[in-house]
Amino acid sequence: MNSYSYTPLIPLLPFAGFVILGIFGRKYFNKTGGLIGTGLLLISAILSLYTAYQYFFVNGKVGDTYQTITAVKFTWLTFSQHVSIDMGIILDPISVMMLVVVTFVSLMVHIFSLGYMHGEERFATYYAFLGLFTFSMLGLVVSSNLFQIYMFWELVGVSSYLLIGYYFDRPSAVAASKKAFIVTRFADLGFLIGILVLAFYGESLDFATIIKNLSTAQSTQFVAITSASFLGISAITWGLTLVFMGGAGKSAMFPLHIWLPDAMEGPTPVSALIHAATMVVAGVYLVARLFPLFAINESALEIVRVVGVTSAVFAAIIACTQTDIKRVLAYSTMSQIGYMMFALGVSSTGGENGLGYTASMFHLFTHAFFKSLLFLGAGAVIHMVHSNDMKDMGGLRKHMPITHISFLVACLAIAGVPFFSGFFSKEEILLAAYHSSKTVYVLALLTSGLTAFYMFRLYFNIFWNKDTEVHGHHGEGTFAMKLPLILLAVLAFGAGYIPFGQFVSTDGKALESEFHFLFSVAPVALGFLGIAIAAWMYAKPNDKPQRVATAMGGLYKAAYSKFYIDEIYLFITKKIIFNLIGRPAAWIDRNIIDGMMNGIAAVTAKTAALIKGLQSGKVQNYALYFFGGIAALLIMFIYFWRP
Amino acid sequence: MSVSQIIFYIVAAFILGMGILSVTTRKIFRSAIWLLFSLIGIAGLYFMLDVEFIAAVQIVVYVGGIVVLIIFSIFLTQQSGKEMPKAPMIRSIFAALAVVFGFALTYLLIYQYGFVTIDQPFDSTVARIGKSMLKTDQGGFSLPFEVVSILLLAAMIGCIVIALKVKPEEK
Amino acid sequence: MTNFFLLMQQELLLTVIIFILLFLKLGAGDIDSKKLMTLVNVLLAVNLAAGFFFKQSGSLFGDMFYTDNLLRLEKNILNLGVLIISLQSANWLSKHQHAVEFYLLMLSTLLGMYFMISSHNILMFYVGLELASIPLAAMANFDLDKKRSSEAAMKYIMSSAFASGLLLFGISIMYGVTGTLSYEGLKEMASDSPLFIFSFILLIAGFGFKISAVPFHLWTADVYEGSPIAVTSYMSVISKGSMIFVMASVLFHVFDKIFFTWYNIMAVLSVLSMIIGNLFALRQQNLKRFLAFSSISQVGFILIGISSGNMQGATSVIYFVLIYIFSNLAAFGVLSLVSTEKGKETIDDFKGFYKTNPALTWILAIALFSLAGIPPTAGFFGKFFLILAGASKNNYVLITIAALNMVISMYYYLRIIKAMFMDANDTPIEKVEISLSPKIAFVTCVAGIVVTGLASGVYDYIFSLVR
Amino acid sequence: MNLSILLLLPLAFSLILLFVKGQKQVRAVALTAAVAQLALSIVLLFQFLAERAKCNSAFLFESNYTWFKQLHINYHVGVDGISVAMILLTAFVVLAGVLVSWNQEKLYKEFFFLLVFLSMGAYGFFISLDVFTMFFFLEVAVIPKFLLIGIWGSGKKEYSAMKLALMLMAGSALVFVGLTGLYYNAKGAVSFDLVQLSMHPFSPAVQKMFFPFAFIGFGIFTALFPFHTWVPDGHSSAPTAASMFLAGISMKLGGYGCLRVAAYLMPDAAHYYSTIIIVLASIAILYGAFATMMQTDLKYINAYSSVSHTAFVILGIAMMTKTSINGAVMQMISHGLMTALFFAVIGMIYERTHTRQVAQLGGLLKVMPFISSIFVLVGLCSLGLPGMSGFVAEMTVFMGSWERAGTFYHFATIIAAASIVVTAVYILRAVGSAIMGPMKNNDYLQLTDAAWNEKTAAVLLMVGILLMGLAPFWLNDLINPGTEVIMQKIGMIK
Amino acid sequence: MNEIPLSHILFVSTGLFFIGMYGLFTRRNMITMLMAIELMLNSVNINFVAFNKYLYPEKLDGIFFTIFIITIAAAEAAVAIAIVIHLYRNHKSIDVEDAAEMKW
Repeated sequence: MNSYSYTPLIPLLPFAGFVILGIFGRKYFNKTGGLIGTGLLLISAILSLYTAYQYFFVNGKVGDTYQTITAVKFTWLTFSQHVSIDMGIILDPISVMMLVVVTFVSLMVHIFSLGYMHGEERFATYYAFLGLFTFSMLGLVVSSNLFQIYMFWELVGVSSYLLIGYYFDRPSAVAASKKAFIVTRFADLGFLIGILVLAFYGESLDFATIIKNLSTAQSTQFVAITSASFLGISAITWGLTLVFMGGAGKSAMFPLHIWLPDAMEGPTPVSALIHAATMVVAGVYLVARLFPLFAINESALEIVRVVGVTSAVFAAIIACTQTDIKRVLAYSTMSQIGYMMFALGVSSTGGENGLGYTASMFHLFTHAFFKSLLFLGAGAVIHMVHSNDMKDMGGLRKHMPITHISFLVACLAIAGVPFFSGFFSKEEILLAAYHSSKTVYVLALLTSGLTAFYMFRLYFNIFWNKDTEVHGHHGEGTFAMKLPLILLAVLAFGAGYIPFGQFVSTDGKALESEFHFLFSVAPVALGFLGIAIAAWMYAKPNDKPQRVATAMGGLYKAAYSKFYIDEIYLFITKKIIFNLIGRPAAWIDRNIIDGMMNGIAAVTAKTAALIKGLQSGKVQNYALYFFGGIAALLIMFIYFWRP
Repeated sequence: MSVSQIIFYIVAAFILGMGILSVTTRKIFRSAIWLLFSLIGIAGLYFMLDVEFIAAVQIVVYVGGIVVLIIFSIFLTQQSGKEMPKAPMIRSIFAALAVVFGFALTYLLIYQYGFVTIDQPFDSTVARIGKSMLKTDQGGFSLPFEVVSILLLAAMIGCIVIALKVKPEEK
Repeated sequence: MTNFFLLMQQELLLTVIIFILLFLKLGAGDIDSKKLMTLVNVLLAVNLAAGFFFKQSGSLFGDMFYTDNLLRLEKNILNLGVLIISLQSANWLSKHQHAVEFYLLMLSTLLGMYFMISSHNILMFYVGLELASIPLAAMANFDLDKKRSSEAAMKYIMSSAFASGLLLFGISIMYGVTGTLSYEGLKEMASDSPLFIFSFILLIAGFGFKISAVPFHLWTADVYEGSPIAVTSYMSVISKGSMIFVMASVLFHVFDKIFFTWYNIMAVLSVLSMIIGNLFALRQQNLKRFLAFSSISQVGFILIGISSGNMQGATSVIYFVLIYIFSNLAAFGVLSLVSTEKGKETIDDFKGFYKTNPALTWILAIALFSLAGIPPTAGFFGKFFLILAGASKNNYVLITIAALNMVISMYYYLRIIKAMFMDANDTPIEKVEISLSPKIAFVTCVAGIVVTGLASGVYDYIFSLVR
Repeated sequence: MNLSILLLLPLAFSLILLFVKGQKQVRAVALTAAVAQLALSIVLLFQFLAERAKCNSAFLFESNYTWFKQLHINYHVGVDGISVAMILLTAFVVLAGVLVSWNQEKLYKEFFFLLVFLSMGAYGFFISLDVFTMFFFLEVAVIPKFLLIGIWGSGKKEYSAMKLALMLMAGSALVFVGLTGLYYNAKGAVSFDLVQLSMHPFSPAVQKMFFPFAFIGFGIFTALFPFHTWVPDGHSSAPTAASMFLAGISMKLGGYGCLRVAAYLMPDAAHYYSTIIIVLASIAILYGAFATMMQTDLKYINAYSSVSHTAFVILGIAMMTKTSINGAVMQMISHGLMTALFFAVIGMIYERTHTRQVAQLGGLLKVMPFISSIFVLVGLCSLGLPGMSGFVAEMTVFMGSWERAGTFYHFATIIAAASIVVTAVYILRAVGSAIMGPMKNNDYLQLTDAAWNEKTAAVLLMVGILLMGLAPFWLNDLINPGTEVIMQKIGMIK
Repeated sequence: MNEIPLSHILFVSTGLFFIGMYGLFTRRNMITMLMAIELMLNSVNINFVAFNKYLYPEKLDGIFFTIFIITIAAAEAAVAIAIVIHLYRNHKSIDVEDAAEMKW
């Protein structure tokens, strides 16, 4: 037994919340459900922080290396001698870091929702779902087993589904929840097959064993997986790519991103929690978890890199044109996750080479705070104006000062303005990219400029620009809503000062990242340029946006329409899958296969009708047939069938 | 060719010819008469085969019994002079085909089998027949004899039930 | 002499019954039909019981007559069937003015069957056969005022005469080839020569006529439909059953030398019977006619059992006939009640039958399930064992065809079930009162259907008797 | 424990039912019967576990009586872990079925009689160690189904009932031929006894000849493509309890038979034919899922999805690795619970709204939260949500299938796995428009949520689902020795 | 008398048998059908007698068979004629084509 045996409580407390509120909430705790959920999560968060403290500062290190500690583990389902699903909790730098992030952000969202969701009919249910999500996400991050991660992966998907569809009587919410689930499910199919491939060759589902087996160059498993190939691509590439497909789906990477903007149909705090800070980074986390394997397979890593950078740029461009503030944030999330992804893609293992890895995790960390802050802020705004569209907003700085300030902090952080958290993590990523690939670096730089632009476009549109009538019946919101904003704002500013490399690196040893002043000039300058353009265009009401949009022509229109990806998907699903596969399958089943069965019956009936003439009712005919039968038997058995 | 052979062929031709006439003529009464002749011919054949008892039975039962019965029933049911309707053409054709084919096949098989006759005196005197008829052990036929009597009884009852005119129920 | 009485005990008793009836008819004039029937039923029951008492085997009349425990059992089975029919037809007979004659005829045919079963000589067989069929034609005509009944009788007597003509021709050739009429002699002389096969096939055709195997079956449906229902059930179970017994023992014991010939013939006939019987049964509306075709297809299954040519097959055949008697008579019994009381015979009439007559519906349903071969009714065991016996010759094509035919037959049996249980009907058949004697018959049948299968003792008992 | 009690108990109760009068009494007896069965099967489970710890034989609680001595037919019963699991499943589903049909008014006596009688058939099938008895019970179950559908069903019930009965009969006809082949061709044994037969191997030629009969025959029961068309019609026309039984248990008879008779006794042939079976199963999985996607009637949705889901059982068996066979068994149990619950819920909805058309429903979550939540949950189970039985079973099948090395097998596995996406599509579509979304008919506002009996039934099955989903190791332990015995036979071939 | 070959007698009997059969197939009057049947039975009788005399003269099996056939034929004819007469009396027709009410 080790000193971490209490850790199962961290995920299980929210789960208990889910069970209690899910079964009894509606009847007994509809008012108090929020407090129960928040209270349980508070304990969970404290335990996480305690764990982090214990791990990072007390006993996580052996020598100068952070160890992987297996806190709990038991066999859940045995497949074969080596392969089994184990339920376990492992603690290593990234999982501990994620524990903190998840519990903290979740706690903030819980608190915020106390105000935001107050008076909802299914208030307790909402908290039940939140509890389920937190449980799943925590289970995911501490997984010790590839299949365990897949299970929790599915569970977060479901909780996301339930939360997006929380307003179940809105058709759009239902559609969005469906879309989110199905798209990620499709990606998970890849993940599942990837697991099968890796488990088949790795002869285990346990992370440690699988990594050991497959990354030891001379091991039989390694030889097997690298020599086996399908379509000329080695099995390990297939496996990792497919696993990454799962990650890309959940992290809304191009081209599996289409569900994320729609997912904004859910309650805004949910978006903050799931679709900004935690679940969507699961893909990144997954790649990081399997990073030792990715690191030895350049092809897979290449895919990670390309997908990451594409998503980053692509989403940033779209974000510049959207008017729904939550959608802007959604695209921004996608773009930032793209950052994290390609940061992993440009990394490799060991010391300085692992900079990308550290940077990615760092960005994940900081992003969690400022992005959830942005969402919560947006939530507060929406709460105020009852609209998602920035055209309905403007000049809100006077009405909601705390929101305004915290939102600004978050914008500055994401834009990479020096001294804010985003600056530090982003610089590291750019540095890593610079060392690895110039193309990626350039695109990343461009994205960072765009990011600054669209964030401030958002900011100015909401808080400056024209003045709007506000039905200020409930001001800026309750204390419960303000507190998380303030706390998160503090972190959005300060999280960057944590010496992240000390704790998280590919090999567990501290990574000293030095700061290059000259290197950061370009991104910072671009960032400021973006802010300036945004200010020029949007600080005051004017017609410049229109003019620019017209000037951009097709590009603007394409970006505004999200590059028609949704339409393509729609075409594939509705026209091809439904019309060319589903409908024919159903038709074939009813008409051909079932028709065969009915046909047999019909043929029998037809034959019966055809031969009815034999029984003509005329006794002489009967005699004739009688004799005919005898004659046939005679011929048959005298001349042909002599035994 | 001996006389008896010649007589046999004449009798044979007579039997078959009368038979054919009997089944083809359109006048029902004539048909009965041709049948009668044919049966008498068969009785003649039995005489030639030295089975006088059977010949006698043939005359008594068939000629004296069945044919008379038939003729009576013809009188009961029909005006004798009327021509009988013809069978449907298709059935006649098939019947003819079937019969010709069946005859050919049967006779071919019988012919090919090549029965080997043995030259042994054949004692079919009435005495022997009578003794066998009532013997209860090996070679006796008393059991079928008794059973046939029940059959005749049953047939009689059946005929009575069916052919008796139903009297209207008195209520 | 005691030997004579013991060996022929069943036949003698039956003859005595016949004569008692005859004298009653002649002496007492009009007897109360209720009393008469009670008397006959009691006598039949006595005969049935007596059949279980004596266990002697041996031959009489210079090997014309042979009996052993198996044959006794077979006769008893038939006797049981006749008793059930007699009980069931109480309603019909009590209205009929020729009840005594009916019994006289029926019992003479039964006597004929006894002799046929016990025959050890082909002449005896022929005499028994005719005794079993000629009065039957008269019985078919017993609905004297119905044209259909006369038509049925005419068809039956014509077909039967034609069939026996062919049979006799076959027997005469067989006599010519072998020179003997006794089974012992035939067994010795049986050969593969074409002429013998010729005569043998004619003999089979004669058998086939009686058991209505395709293609010798065409008279069946018309005669069944037209005859009074008691006669129909008598023909379809007793007359047919007796011939099956004879067929089995003759083929197994007399013609065992040419097994491979008749094995194939049986296979062909069985396939034809199953298929044709089923195809025709599919389209029937009249239940009597329907049961006629269904019985044709049942014969197909029996022929599979016969084709096995071993003890298992013989046992299964006898076992199946017993079950078949119970199931078919249960079905006919219901039909008889409804038809006599309400004059309804078609499937459409039976729509919604369950609403008004649940008990009768269940009886009919159980009977049909048994006919279809569905567990836990005895029919399942019967069919299973028949086909199992057939499979002992590794003829799996035949087995497969049989199995698939069970599916087709399932359809038409279920069609009636469906009509009774599921179809809506504004004017269902009203409630039918069941008097005591049909009740006894039904209880016997249903008990037979349930017990004969599940209690393995019956099968084992038959098996122990089979030679 | 004497296994015959499992037969006698339902039999006794069904006979009692015949003599009881009045709806209340009848259903009380039926409920008692179902509860007693459940209690009995739980007792069986624990006794089995205790007994197994002590003794190391393939089948426990064996009893063997001669039935038809001359034909070497025995009444031979015994259980291993797999059968115990199936018996438990049956008991669960039957109890839930009785509860769901609590308010049965039309011909209630016959209804419960048939239901209880059916359960006897299922128990008999699962405990049989003699193939004849097994076949006997397989067929015993056909007619009650026909009557249940035809009398109490809805829609084109007569047609469906007939189709079901005929196709199942065709299946058992094929099984029958297979069995007769086994009977005569075992080397040195003329017997129907499963244990005997397994000790006397058949020659490969014999196996190749009779395996298709047995496998397709049982396969029809378990909706083997392309012989599955009785499933949609039969399930959708059946009354709720009958659908539950049909999909929950009856289809499992086939799977169990495929495993226990076809594959176990004829391993060579199973290997020989595995390719084609895998192809059929993969087609059925994906094709069934796509066909489901286009259905508009809730019962059809579930029925078609059953086609897809039970094909996993076939796939698992055909892949012939230990894990895949474990998975097949798990899938049987999982699908049994899940689909029974699904039908139960659909029945509840139908009873209230009188429609099963997805397009006419909507927003039910608002008025009947319990029923709707169960619907959503079971839907999630169906699409393989971790923590519920469906996930465990499907994943075990996938893992097991993937263990079979070879591109073909891997490809088949991928096709099968692809169904999880399609499943998600149809389940979410159904949930999305029937349960969620705006209320389409204001009359629905008056509807009430589940009554106590319905709640009990749903919770009962839900407990089963969750038990299996959360603690699969337990089930795995139960069935594992059983599959090991089977694997010893199948595995020898390689 | 043995100079007549057996096969020639058999020719007569076989011929007679099929003549009778033809009559049975084609005659529409029931009484004539009966007559045809009598012809068939007679042919069988000839067979029996001839076989007995030519091949197995030591026993009288064939002769007896003939006797029984003749008896039974009489009984059969009687019942048949009774049925025919009943038909005629009640339905005024003894044409077989008219007696085909039940079919299919």
